[in-house]
Amino acid sequence: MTAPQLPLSELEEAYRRMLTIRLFEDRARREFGKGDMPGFVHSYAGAEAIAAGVCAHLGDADMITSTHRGHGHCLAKGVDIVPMVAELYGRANGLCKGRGGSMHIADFSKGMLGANAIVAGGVGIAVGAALAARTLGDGRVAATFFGDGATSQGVLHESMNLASIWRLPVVFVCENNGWAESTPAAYAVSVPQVSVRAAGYSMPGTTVDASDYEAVHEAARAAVDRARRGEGPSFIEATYSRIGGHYAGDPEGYRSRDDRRAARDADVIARTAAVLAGRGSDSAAITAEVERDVVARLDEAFAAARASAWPDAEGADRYVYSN
Amino acid sequence: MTAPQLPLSELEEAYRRMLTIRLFEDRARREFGKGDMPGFVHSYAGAEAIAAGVCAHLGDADMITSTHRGHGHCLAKGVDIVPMVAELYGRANGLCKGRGGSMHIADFSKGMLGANAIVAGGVGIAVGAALAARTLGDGRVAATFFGDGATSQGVLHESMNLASIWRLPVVFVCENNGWAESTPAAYAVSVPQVSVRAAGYSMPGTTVDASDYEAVHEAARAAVDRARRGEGPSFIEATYSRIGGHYAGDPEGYRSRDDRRAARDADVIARTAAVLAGRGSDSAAITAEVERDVVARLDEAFAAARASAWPDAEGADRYVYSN
Amino acid sequence: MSTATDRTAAGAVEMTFLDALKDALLTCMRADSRVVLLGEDIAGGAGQGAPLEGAMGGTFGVTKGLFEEFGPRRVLDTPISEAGITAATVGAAMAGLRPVTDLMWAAFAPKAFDEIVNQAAKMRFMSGGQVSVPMVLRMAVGGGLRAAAQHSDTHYAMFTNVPGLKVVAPATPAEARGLLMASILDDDPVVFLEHMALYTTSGAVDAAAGPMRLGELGVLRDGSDVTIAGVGHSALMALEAAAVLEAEGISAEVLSLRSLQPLDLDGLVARAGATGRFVVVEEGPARCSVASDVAAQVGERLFGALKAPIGRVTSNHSPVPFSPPLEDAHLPSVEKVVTAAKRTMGLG
Amino acid sequence: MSTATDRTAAGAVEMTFLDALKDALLTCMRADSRVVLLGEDIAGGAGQGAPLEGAMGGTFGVTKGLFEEFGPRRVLDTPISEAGITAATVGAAMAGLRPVTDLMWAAFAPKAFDEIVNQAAKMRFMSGGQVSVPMVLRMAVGGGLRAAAQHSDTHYAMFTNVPGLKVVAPATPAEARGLLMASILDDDPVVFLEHMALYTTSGAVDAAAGPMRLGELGVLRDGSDVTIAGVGHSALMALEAAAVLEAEGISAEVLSLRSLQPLDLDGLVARAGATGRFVVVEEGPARCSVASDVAAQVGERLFGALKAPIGRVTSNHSPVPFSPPLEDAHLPSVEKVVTAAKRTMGLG
Ligand SMILES: Cc1ncc(C[n+]2csc(CCOP(=O)(O)OP(=O)(O)O)c2C)c(N)n1
Ligand SMILES: Cc1ncc(C[n+]2csc(CCOP(=O)(O)OP(=O)(O)O)c2C)c(N)n1
Ligand SMILES: [Mg+2]
Ligand SMILES: [Mg+2]
Repeated sequence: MTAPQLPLSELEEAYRRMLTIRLFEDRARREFGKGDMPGFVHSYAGAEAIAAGVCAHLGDADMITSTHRGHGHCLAKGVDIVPMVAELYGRANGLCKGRGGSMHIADFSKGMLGANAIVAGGVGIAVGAALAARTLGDGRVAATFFGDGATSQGVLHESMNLASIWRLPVVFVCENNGWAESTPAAYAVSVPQVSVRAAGYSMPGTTVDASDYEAVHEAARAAVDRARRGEGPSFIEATYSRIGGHYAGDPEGYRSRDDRRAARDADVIARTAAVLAGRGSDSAAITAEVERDVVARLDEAFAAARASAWPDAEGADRYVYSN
Repeated sequence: MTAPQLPLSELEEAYRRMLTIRLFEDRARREFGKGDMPGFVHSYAGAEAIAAGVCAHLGDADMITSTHRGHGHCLAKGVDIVPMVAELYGRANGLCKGRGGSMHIADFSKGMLGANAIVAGGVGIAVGAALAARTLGDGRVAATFFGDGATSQGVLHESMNLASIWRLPVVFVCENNGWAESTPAAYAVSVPQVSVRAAGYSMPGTTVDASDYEAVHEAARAAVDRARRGEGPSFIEATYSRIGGHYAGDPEGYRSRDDRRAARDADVIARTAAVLAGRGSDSAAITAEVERDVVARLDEAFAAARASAWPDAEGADRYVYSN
Repeated sequence: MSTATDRTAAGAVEMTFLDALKDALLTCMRADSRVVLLGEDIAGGAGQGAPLEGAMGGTFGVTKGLFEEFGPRRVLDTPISEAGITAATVGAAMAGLRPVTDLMWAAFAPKAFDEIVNQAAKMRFMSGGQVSVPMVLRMAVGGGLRAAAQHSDTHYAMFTNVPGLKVVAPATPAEARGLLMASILDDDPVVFLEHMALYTTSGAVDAAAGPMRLGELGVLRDGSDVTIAGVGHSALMALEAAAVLEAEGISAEVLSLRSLQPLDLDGLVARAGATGRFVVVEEGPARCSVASDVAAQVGERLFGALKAPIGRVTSNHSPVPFSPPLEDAHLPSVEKVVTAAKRTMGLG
Repeated sequence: MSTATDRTAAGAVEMTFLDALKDALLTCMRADSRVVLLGEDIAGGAGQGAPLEGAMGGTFGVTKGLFEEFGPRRVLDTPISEAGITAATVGAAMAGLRPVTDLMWAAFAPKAFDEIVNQAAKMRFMSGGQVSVPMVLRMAVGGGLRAAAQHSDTHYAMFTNVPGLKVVAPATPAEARGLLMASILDDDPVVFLEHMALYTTSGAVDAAAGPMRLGELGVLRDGSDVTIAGVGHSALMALEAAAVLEAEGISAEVLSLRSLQPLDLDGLVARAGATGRFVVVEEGPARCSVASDVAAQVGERLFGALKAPIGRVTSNHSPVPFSPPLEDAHLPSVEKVVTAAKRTMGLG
């Protein structure tokens, strides 16, 4: 099934968004290497089409749950870069006031219900969010992103069953990069295409190549429309190749050279630029413009974050209870 | 697919075993009503063909894990009635020395690794037992019984995936009676035939009618043979109709009269007797003989249990640790 | 059995613990349409074609009849998916509902511990206060039914060990009603633990009263010689023990540790300090128990001021046995409480 | 950092905590072919086509190299299925293996709590002693890495609250080796908790020594004014505190609470009784903690014999924050231990 072509301006817009994510992630990884960013950072590079393609169909009121690899989901959902970076540095003006960091980054004002450091931790939360939407009848839709590794978590199975029997407005999005840390999906996942499992829950399942933005966009459109119509959940498996290791600094010694080369070859940024150029768009100019703009914003955000105040140690146990 | 006919003597033997289970369960339910049996009792009546048909292919060294509805599994695996009944009464000479009761009844000498009061609790244990068998290379096979309600537990999904990627000698046996306490499978299970899910783990899945002993026997034969050959796990869904409520004493007010009538109509004992008679066996005589024999053993076992000593209260916390 | 309460008002009526819980649910559901119920068998076949009277309405019948009033969008039977429904409860609470989820028996709660410990309890904190998680997890706890090892845990201590959770364990019908209302109105995740032996107990309840406050002690009986604090059902056991002690001339004050987190430590210290003798009773394993937690905290504050070591009465540090004589020996008992109290008096 | 041990033998060599763990695994696997390892990324891509040197061998590298010697039947990477692999561990142990399973971080253990609490811990008891469950669950615990709320729990107290589990938390390389061997040889399920800050610490280890006994205290330092007992990494913090205290003229004895269950209560009582002052340090939430458990038990036994209230130093009763100044304020610290110890001396 080939997805229909998007209007050129829409694909350009998607390209801008994906490139922004890539620039953010490349920068974050570089800055992390300097040693003053606390904790861990997992890069979304390579997966940009998934967050961008799904969130293209969502508004601020719609809700997403994310993973340990959550920056791309934030950016696709419209979260502001400055408080994002401040959170990565654990500062008082970060999105989570320094309590969360990269693995718990969240912006509820944008319907970004949080990165989650428990593999598959966000899946059931999205199902609950969809239950709230259905109960309140407010038309909201939820989407949940999770990796191929997360498909081995029982709660995913339970959540898909719940979403199906209650016909909840939720989209399950498996970001299959073929690896869970050092463990290949080919070893750990007992079925060649994870989307096959959707049939076990009477929901549509499809596998798309996430180096093809339009394919993701179209699969997401169908799933979000279905959810919005009240017809229930869908399952999308989007395959991509992990760029830059499991975490920033991962030597990836367990991964063959060929597999790493494949990641570069399948890069959605280059591919989308080529598609745009092939359709007559001046993608080089767009690239230059986005780079100029985003790099400037990143310069500012990283400088600001480093200069920002730390949270007050006296308040280490604030926000545990509401009262 | 119709199962091949079994040799008459084999079907007669199976009938004897199933009738023994039925007589045990009817008696246990009746005795429970007298009020001196502690705890809860869940009857296996109606499901006899499943335990009997699966365990027909297993020896003492092979291992099974069971559910809260475990008496039938014990009897099919060759466990002795006298210490079984003593355990139901919590006596010192019970299989578990009174520590377990009906919901934890176990006989490791017979490869009966325990009833389990956690729904789906035995499933992963059977996978581990199969892992031990594969690792030790001793040719043992494991089978795990669980209900339709248990299919909603995430650990079943995780266990099926593990068994598949490691090609473990284990058979997953779903005893689908259409109910989980008061909750219909039609409501709680998001797929009409649970066996469809087997495809999501690259393992064979089949659904059989458990009022047809030969159908269960044949499906189990294929699955146990496959396991024994080292080709990995299988999934069998065996449908039956629950007789006598979720637990002894359940008024089943949530269940329609029609559904309860269906249970009686589909009864495997009557059906097997009819099949035997149709093939020229004197099933009435067999019935009479088994009844005489088993009732005598039950009389003895229940009387003995009631007369047996209680465990010593001083030893309430024995068997917690090995040393 | 009729039990004392600390809030007998003029308009009080006699009510069972079970009815008090149902009344709290009814009151909150009528007042706020965001309150929804989830759980295995809580509608119990209601709406599935069979006659409504026959529906289960939860294992003990607490939610029976609610489906009729509130329908399938607010009273949801669930599959047997403790992890999945708890995660959904968290998500629903984050997205605008105030769900009350029945996990049946606390012994099944470990199935959902990741969702309870890592999601429900931490979400507010990790988000820097962006979101609240107003949810209640109800569950039946405890032994005595000969339900054996996998159906008899209380898990009082495990839940209290989790920062971010509030933990409530009522002892009387009045506490059941007042605290369940408070739990539903609270913006934080509350684990609400109902001891199975209590459902059929009855007591005076002011059916017009509002919610109780979390974080307070219940005073079930005044006394001057020794202070006995019990968790849930153990508080009633302490009351019975107090009656036995009275017959021997010992005056025991009895407290219900109805709010385990937040805990009214100041109140405990004041009362135990006044009598100078303190016994704490909890049905649950001995190690890292609520009993040891309370004893350590009270003991520190009253160092040098107590007349005897603090008595701790818990279950054995063992799984719960099936056989009646074993289970009876395993659990706390009136006799054990009496013995512990007398020991603080230098007797026995 | 080199740390003291209580068992420096003639043949001792300097070894890191990580190498001591690896040595214990190697020794046990060579001695008994029933010992198998399971866990996410414990082979870490070994045997998957890429060069072996690049394999992960566990999050911290403890199992690196074992795949080469023992192959895919004894060193098994697993999918991310904590519940499933723990259940499989229980079943494998019941059916003849002696599995050692790595759950990665203790913060993920709640995913497997049903299997730990309801199956592993209760199986022997429920079967009336018919079966043993000889398994070890290894996991990395604790804060300091800025790993935030979902990667920093210790869960010392939760595990110790579970009857049927043995719970071990070594502080030194010698303890790591001796206790991991003992845990593998033990017939009961053992939860083996490795604090992340310890992996790179080193100390003297007798590489020819046999297993240590579970149920003993480690004596890391003698002292006469105050007894400080710490769990795992907190014991090293106590050692540092002792050095600070020494400079102020206070002599502190330091104990490693390396076996949380069974616990050497008699040993603790004897030592705390000798100094008359006792401080217990645990990284973990304050409520229902190991610290309060030990304080309650020791406090009861030494009622009237202690010169000061028992000091408890724990983490805040809060999830673990990400930001460095917040996490530092949240965790126990040398300074907090020093303060608590001085308070028992009537200082500060
Ligand atoms: C419950 C749990 N188990 C294990 C981990 C450790 N862990 C973090 S990311 C990861 C791999 C996840 O793989 P996948 O879901 O494919 O996501 P990816 O990293 O490839 O995007 C693991 C095992 C965790 N964070 N949570
Ligand atoms: C983890 C867990 N959740 C809930 C229960 C309560 N419970 C006991 S049996 C049962 C229904 C099981 O249904 P099914 O698996 O279909 O087995 P059946 O009783 O029909 O044989 C439930 C919900 C339990 N024992 N364990
Ligand atoms: Mg992946
Ligand atoms: Mg069923």
